[in-house]
Amino acid sequence: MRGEPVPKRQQRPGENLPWKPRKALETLHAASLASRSPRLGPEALACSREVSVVSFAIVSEVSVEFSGVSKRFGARTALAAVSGRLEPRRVLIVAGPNGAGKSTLLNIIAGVLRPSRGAVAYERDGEVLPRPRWFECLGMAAPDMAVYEELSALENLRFFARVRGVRRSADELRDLLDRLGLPAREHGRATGTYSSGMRQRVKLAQAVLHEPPVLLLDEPSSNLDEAGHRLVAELVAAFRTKAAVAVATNDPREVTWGDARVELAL
Amino acid sequence: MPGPNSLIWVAAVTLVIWIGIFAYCLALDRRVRKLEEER
Amino acid sequence: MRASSLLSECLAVLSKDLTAELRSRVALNAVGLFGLTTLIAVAYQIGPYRIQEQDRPFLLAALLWIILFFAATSGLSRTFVKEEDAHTAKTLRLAARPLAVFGGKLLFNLILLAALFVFIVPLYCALMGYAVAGVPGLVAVLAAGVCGLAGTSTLVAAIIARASGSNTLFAILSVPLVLPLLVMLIQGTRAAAGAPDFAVVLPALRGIVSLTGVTVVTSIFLFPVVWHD
Amino acid sequence: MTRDQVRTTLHWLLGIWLLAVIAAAFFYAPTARSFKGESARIVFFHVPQAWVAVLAFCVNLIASLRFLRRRELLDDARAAAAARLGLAFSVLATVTGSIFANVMWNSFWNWDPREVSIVILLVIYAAYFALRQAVADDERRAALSAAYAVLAFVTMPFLVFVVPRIYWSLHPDTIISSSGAIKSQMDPRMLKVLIASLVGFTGLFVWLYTLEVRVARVLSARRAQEV
Repeated sequence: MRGEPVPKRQQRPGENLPWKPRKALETLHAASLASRSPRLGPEALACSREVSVVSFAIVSEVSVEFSGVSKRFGARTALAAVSGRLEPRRVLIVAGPNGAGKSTLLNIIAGVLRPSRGAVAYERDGEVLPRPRWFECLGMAAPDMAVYEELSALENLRFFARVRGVRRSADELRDLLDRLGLPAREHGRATGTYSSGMRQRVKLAQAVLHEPPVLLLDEPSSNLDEAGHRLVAELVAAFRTKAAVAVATNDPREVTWGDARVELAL
Repeated sequence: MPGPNSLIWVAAVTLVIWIGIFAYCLALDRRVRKLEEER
Repeated sequence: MRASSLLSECLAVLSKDLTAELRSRVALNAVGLFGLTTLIAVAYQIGPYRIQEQDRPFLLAALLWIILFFAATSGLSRTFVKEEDAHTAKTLRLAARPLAVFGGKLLFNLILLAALFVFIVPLYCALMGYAVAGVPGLVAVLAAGVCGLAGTSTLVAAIIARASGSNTLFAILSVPLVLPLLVMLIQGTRAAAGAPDFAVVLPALRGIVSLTGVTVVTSIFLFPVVWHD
Repeated sequence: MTRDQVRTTLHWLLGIWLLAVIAAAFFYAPTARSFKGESARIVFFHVPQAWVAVLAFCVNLIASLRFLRRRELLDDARAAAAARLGLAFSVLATVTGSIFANVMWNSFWNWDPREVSIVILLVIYAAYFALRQAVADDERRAALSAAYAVLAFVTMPFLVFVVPRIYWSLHPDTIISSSGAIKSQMDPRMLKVLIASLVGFTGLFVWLYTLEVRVARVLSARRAQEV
């Protein structure tokens, strides 16, 4: 049967590296980041220097190859033979007008949606991952995803950490929420009472919580204010040093982050 | 209770029904064959 | 890589569902109110005296399970439908393994049904004057019923949540699957009410446990197909 | 002999075979002592229809399992075709069953276990099609209805074997046991006609099934061309 139970895996080296010592690395990241990636837009560069970067310790690198991916919904063709590749340490921008199939492509890459034709392949250290194992090395934030409105931001993150099998203490989670610009007094309130911008920050938090080697962001700074947009730029800048990032957007500021670009036509 | 002559009557009705179904299936079969030839 | 085991992930999903449910009480209200209103309507009309003595065992057992089954169907599909409607299903799909989600939701349905049974059954026995000779037998049948109903309807709830999510579709799809279970449960309840010793309940229990086992094992293999596209 | 010529000869053979079965059912087969009146001959049509309904359910299961493994929409079309025929034949089986029950036990419905399992099979088919109507996307509809078909098939044995045995202990005093018992003490000529009818109806099912699958294949080929 296709849904066979997932096989036991061996422990990944340095899986639960203690979070604390990496703080020392942060400032080092900020400095090295500023010098190494000239293509980042000027204001992204400015902000990454004085604000501490989201620290991370992604150990294994995952690359994603999608070739000839097309998707039909009944008569309508949402995607026609799109190909591309997600490389570690590179940002891929998926651009195109509304309705061009940006979200559909990202859903197919994430394995949530099955392509009508074409194939998506995840490769980690030379070994091709089967589809049920993709979601472990994947972090995603998209408009059609939501967090649990009855639970508070902290409870949401604790749930996603537990269910992903990642050990995070309460103050690490609070630390992550602070970095994403969620004021401390909000952490305890149910997300249902949050504004859309604050909910978007919790969504971004659950996407980066387990330090995924692949990060998929679909219109990450939708309903975010200016400070929020800078935080997302900083998040992408931090992740691009180790992970493969794909950003679906048509916001001109975000398009400048990309090393490569996939243009989708209507 | 149904006597022998009504038995013939019921048998006749059943035969007619079966012949109708059979003819309809044959016609369907011919139309599908025409469709397949177009491919 | 997974540092945690499947069980702790199931418990994570379960505790999330429980906290969310205790705060919003969507399924609890549906199940509790539906059960209570049907019980009151039945008890008011029939009450302890209006059924003749010889057909009390059949009628009371059947009525009990009719109330419990329809109260259950009004709330059992909520847990999945709410995930799909609130768009949290996609986040969960990207965070958890399908089996962990199935385990968590199954345990949630078990607890929901157990709460319903503990609430409705004593009330039913009191209002309908249902003298139960073999209480341990009845408790065993009820427990088997909780497992059976939850086991059968969790996958059906997942299916309809991915379809139109309507409760009527849930009732239509779960009736043919639950029918053999209901017949055996009613037969078990009748036997338990009739005789005090436990052995009288065993044939029905064997049938219920084996049906529930087969259904849960099949659901485990089918759930990833239903949960992911 | 091309495939089409083989197919037409087979169809004509089936046509004549069933004509013979109908004639034999009314004139050749005697009415056994335990049958009351002539109209109980309907058993020659009731039993094959019930058998085809169950056969269609098995074909539906196989097609659904094949879809779950290969994710080909053609398998889903096969499952749906088998389910449609299964629904039609289980309706026919229920109707002829109640006529048969009316003749034998002069009540249209008296909870004979065979009747109960056929009606539940009917309800399962109805639920299967209710589910198929409720899903828009055809890939997801195929997956969900395949999952439901497998789950329903698994609970089927409990319906057919367990429930009637438990149910008998409740009503031991029903007049005659299910039609299964009647079959064994039939006289040989009746048995021959019944078997011939079974073969004929199975042939009819296979013919209708292949027709539907050929139509589905043509349609999917045409849609693939349009992409």
